[in-house]
Amino acid sequence: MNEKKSNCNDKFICRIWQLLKKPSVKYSLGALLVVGFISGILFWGAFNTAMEMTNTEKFCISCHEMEDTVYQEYKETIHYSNRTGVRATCPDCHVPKEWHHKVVRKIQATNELWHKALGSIDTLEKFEAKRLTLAKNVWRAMETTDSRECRNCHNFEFMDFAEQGRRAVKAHSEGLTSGSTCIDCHKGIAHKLPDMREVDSSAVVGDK
Amino acid sequence: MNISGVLVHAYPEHVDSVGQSLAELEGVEVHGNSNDGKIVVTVEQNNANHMSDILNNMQTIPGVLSASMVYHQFEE
Amino acid sequence: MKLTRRAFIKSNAIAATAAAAGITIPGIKEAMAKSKDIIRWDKAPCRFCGTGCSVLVGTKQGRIVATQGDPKSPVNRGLNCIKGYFLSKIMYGEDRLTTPLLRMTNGKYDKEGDFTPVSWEKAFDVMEEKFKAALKHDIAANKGKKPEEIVSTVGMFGSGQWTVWEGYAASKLYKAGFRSNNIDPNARHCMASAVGAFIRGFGSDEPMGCYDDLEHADVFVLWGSNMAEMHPILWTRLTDTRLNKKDCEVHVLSTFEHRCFDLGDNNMVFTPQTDLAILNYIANYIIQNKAYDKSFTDKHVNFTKTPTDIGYGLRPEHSLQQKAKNPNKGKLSNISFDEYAKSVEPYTLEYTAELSGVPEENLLRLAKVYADPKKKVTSFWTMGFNQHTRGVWANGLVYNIHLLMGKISEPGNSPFSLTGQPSACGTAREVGTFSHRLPADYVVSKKPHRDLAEKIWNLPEGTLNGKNGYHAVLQNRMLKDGKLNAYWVQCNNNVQAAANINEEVLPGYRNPANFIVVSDPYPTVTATAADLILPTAMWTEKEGAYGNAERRTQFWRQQVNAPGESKSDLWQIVEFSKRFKVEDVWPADIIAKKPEMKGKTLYEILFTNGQVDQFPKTTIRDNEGNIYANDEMDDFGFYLQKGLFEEYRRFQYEGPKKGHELAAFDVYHKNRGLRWPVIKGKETLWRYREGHDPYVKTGEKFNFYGNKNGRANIITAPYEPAAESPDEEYDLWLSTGRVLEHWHSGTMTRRVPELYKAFPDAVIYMHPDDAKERGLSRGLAAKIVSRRGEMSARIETRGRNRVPRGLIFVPWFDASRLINKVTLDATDPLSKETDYKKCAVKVIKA
Amino acid sequence: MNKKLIIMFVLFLAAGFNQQVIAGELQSLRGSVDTDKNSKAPELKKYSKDGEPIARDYVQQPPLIPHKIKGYRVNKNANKCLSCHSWKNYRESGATKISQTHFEDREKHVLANISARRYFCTQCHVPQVVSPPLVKNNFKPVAAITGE
Repeated sequence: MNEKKSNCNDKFICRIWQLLKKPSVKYSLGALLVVGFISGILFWGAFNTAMEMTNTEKFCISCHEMEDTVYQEYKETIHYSNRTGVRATCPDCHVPKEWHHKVVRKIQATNELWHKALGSIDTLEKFEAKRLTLAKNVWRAMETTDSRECRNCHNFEFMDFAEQGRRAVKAHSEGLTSGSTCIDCHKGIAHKLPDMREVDSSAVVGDK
Repeated sequence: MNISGVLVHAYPEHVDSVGQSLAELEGVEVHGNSNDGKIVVTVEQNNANHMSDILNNMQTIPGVLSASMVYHQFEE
Repeated sequence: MKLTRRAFIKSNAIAATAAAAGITIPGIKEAMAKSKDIIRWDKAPCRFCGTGCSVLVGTKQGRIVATQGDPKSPVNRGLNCIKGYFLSKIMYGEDRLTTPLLRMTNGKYDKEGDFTPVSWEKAFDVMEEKFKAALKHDIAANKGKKPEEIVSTVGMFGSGQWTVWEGYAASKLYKAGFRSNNIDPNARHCMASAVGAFIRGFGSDEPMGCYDDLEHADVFVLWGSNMAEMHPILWTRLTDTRLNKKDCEVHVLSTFEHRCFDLGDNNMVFTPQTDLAILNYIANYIIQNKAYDKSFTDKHVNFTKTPTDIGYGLRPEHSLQQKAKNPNKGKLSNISFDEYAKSVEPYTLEYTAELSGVPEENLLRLAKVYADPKKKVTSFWTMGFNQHTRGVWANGLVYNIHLLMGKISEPGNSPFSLTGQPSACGTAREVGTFSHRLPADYVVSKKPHRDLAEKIWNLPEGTLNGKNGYHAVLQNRMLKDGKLNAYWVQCNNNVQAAANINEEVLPGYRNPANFIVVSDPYPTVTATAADLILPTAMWTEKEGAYGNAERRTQFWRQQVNAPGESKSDLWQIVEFSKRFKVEDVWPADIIAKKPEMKGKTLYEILFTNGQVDQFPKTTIRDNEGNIYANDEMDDFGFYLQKGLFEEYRRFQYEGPKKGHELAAFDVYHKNRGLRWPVIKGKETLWRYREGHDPYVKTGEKFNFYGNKNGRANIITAPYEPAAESPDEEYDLWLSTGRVLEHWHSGTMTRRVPELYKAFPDAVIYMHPDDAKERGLSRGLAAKIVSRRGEMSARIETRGRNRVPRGLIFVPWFDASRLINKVTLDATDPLSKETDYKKCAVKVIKA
Repeated sequence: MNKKLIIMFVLFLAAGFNQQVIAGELQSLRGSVDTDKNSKAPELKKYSKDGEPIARDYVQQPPLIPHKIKGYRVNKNANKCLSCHSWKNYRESGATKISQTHFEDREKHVLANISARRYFCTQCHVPQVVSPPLVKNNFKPVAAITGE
């Protein structure tokens, strides 16, 4: 019985693999299934709780790079304080709701942790210098997903044009047909715009 | 009724002679000129093609460099 | 000649062709002028701020129908701000006053009576009676006193919005006529500190630079000056340079974030009063790094110091005043460069950053720019420095920096003290309508200066009162104490503008011992607190002249007539002078020195004295041949404005002080103003600089000829705390000021519907966290309370001004929200200018 | 027709006249609240959210902004107004076009984009709250005078 072990010549991984392959001797299949099932639930619960904890405004602004810059700007906008008190916080716009997109975004977020470690934007000047590239990343993501995060709450289809202003009705009713997406017009809705020379040269005057 | 304002540019030294010959044209009136040879003229005609004839005649007057219509009001 | 339609079209054809040819045909003008759409356009300086934009006023059948920017003016080149574009509507408020109103009960004057319409005759009768009573008392009280000890119980509060000749006539009526120096302009509230620093530093008032610096400078530094709203056209020129010039930088320092921060490259919010420390730090930085221009300071600068711990201009019995070691002392004493260097040594980067709350890197970046000899730096400041309990010091400290670096009096290098009002310079300062001044920088306290004035005004020797009169804040206190009894307010709304209304201002106006006259076109808070209101002509309802912040004097002609029985301030002053004989105003010994004056009225002595009435009536035309009215010329029978102006100019030519010369009267009607001194018809752009200022000889390069030694004074002064800082109970700083859409107390602009609806009511700009801590939030009603009074308004946390924690900002244009009930009447002890930018308040739920 | 005119004239006369007769309670912009009393905070006034372009009284008057501009930032990085009103964007957005005068700089050169001196729009253009004027203004535009 025990010769089987010998051909692992003590390689650790190999011994683990042998252990896992060995059919259980002491425990019943039912016990293993129940324990496996429960630990799976626990693991899944913990995993999601952890992920949801990183999906809150408090977590996002725990980095001073975020709190001293974009959060201050956001606090002056309609998504922070408005007539009805319905708020959209960082994750509502920057993290997709659907699980698989969310996980993809979470994995991308490790890059942000990496830059936090590097301190790429740990002063106001550094942030200002990077503002355009950061903004472009977000805009590109929104353009490719037809502003999916905006449409979590705002959707052309459910807009009551009778309640909207003159300009909004014109833009949104045309928006339905011309295929433009929210971010095309609503750049800078939550944070100060970067240098817009490249995006729309007519919206800025003079050189840098 | 056709009224148009025409700017006639003549050699400065010929301004007076050009002025006279312009005034002789039918329906043409000279109103003033600058010392560098620009003459302000109005032309009153009752139909449009007469207007273009008058304009061409102006070009042919000796001493005239150019005649360009600046203002034209026509009503049939 | 009836203009047929055909002729009309023909004249259009001619005009179009002539325009294309670039020539004008006289004949056409008459033909065109008759057509019904033609508006008569004529130039006039804007009625509002010190920038001095020129506007074109469009009139039609005796009414103003439009205004636009004047493309020919070098100041604004065709641009105006929102207020300028609505100048056409300021005269047409429905509640415009059209007859004198006197408080009466059953037909007799009564201090507590209701306002009743009376004739000008009756109004002047009552005024004459009240003024003569006070003057009679003064003559008796001053018996045997030397000119330097004369006291007077008559007073006037004038304005930096007076025209040049109105200020001059008022100054003559009071100083020469009534022998009273209790005449002060509301420019005391705006420019007195700047004047103090100019006289102490350069021996001559008014900036040495001009607006051209806006196009020449590499770096702009704004010290507590919200130019985007307070000098909008200068801001457009600054923006033009910043957005088009390579490496141009804008540094903005303020006690709260405002619209200039949108263009700022180095924005700094500092704790109130710590600007004194920041300024000293920059000087320290320049000295430590040996960046100063030694050749300049050796040849052109004199180092001095000023007494410290000088109090806060409060009433003598106030505890702060008792504690001051050298109250109101300002005598300069010379020091060496090393002593000066030592005096700024304590202001290190760490100390200044900690005291002011501004991060070190921002301060360092600012100091580096000043210290870089290659960078041309222009500093701008207004009320942030002037309305400051150490305003004269603050102005001086910024001159110190520019003088250390030799960055002064040349294109782009310019310490520029901006002016608040349209003619604080032209009228209040140059004509000297301050309680201590005479025209052209002369002062009442110096005998030779009084002699010059007495010579020019042809007065008996010793007529002029040699004792400084009551300044703005003191006037209110003297009214309250009953020491000032006959008081005339012209062209300002001081009950709304003066600090501490409840304790000082209102009690004075309503003191039964006093008779208050207010000249105003509209019923203001000041008018309703008075006893007699005189309906007054406005802006282009009279011929006028203003002097703006860059020493540019601009004239305008009368465009339309004033409504009802309204009369100009000038008419009121000159007409009222007819009511007094010399015996009513001067003691016998003075009259004895010029017996020929016996029995004569002040009108004859001050106004028909052969000089003021030397120019006969004439028809006033512009170069298109349009004819203009002049009510004063019709009423008095001579060209009063021209006579006053030409007599006033004698002060600039016949005294020892050079460098203030104005051009002749007629010149100014033909152009868009000239920057004085105007020598041989040529204006001066940069003063004290060879090649620009004719008083600087070749080879001298600089000559600060305002001072005898030709040197400018660097005056060291330390940081000293504010008069009233936040404590546990009153835990917030209060700063007050203006907004773009309204001028001063809103009397004119809030009567223009578009301007009212642009910014209807004053709000409390507050930090959202400060609001949350007090159970308040944006839009809720709140009450501001100080030791002196309270005011209610709505909270704004996301408006154009973003205030830091611990400070609130409230504009004072709203008559229904009198923030000056809350402010403290502390002043700069040297300039006597009130500090409206700092007092301690608390904010609670309304 | 002229009967109506006469009535109008009498009313006008009365309005003008009684302004003076009841001068007893001459009112400043504080209205009925005396200067020494403290007035309450004013009613909240809202900027018109999205109205029609507002008529002007004379050609040279800068057009008023008929819509809210809260949160519309103008700074070195971007001018939000231009994102709709610029020469490139105004057709697509249906916004009022910027007038030709804005394309000239101080020296009268005509530029491709607006001149830098015109960059901060809110110095001449302002939004309006929905509220009656504080005081009636009797300004008359040209047309009113010449009876067109």
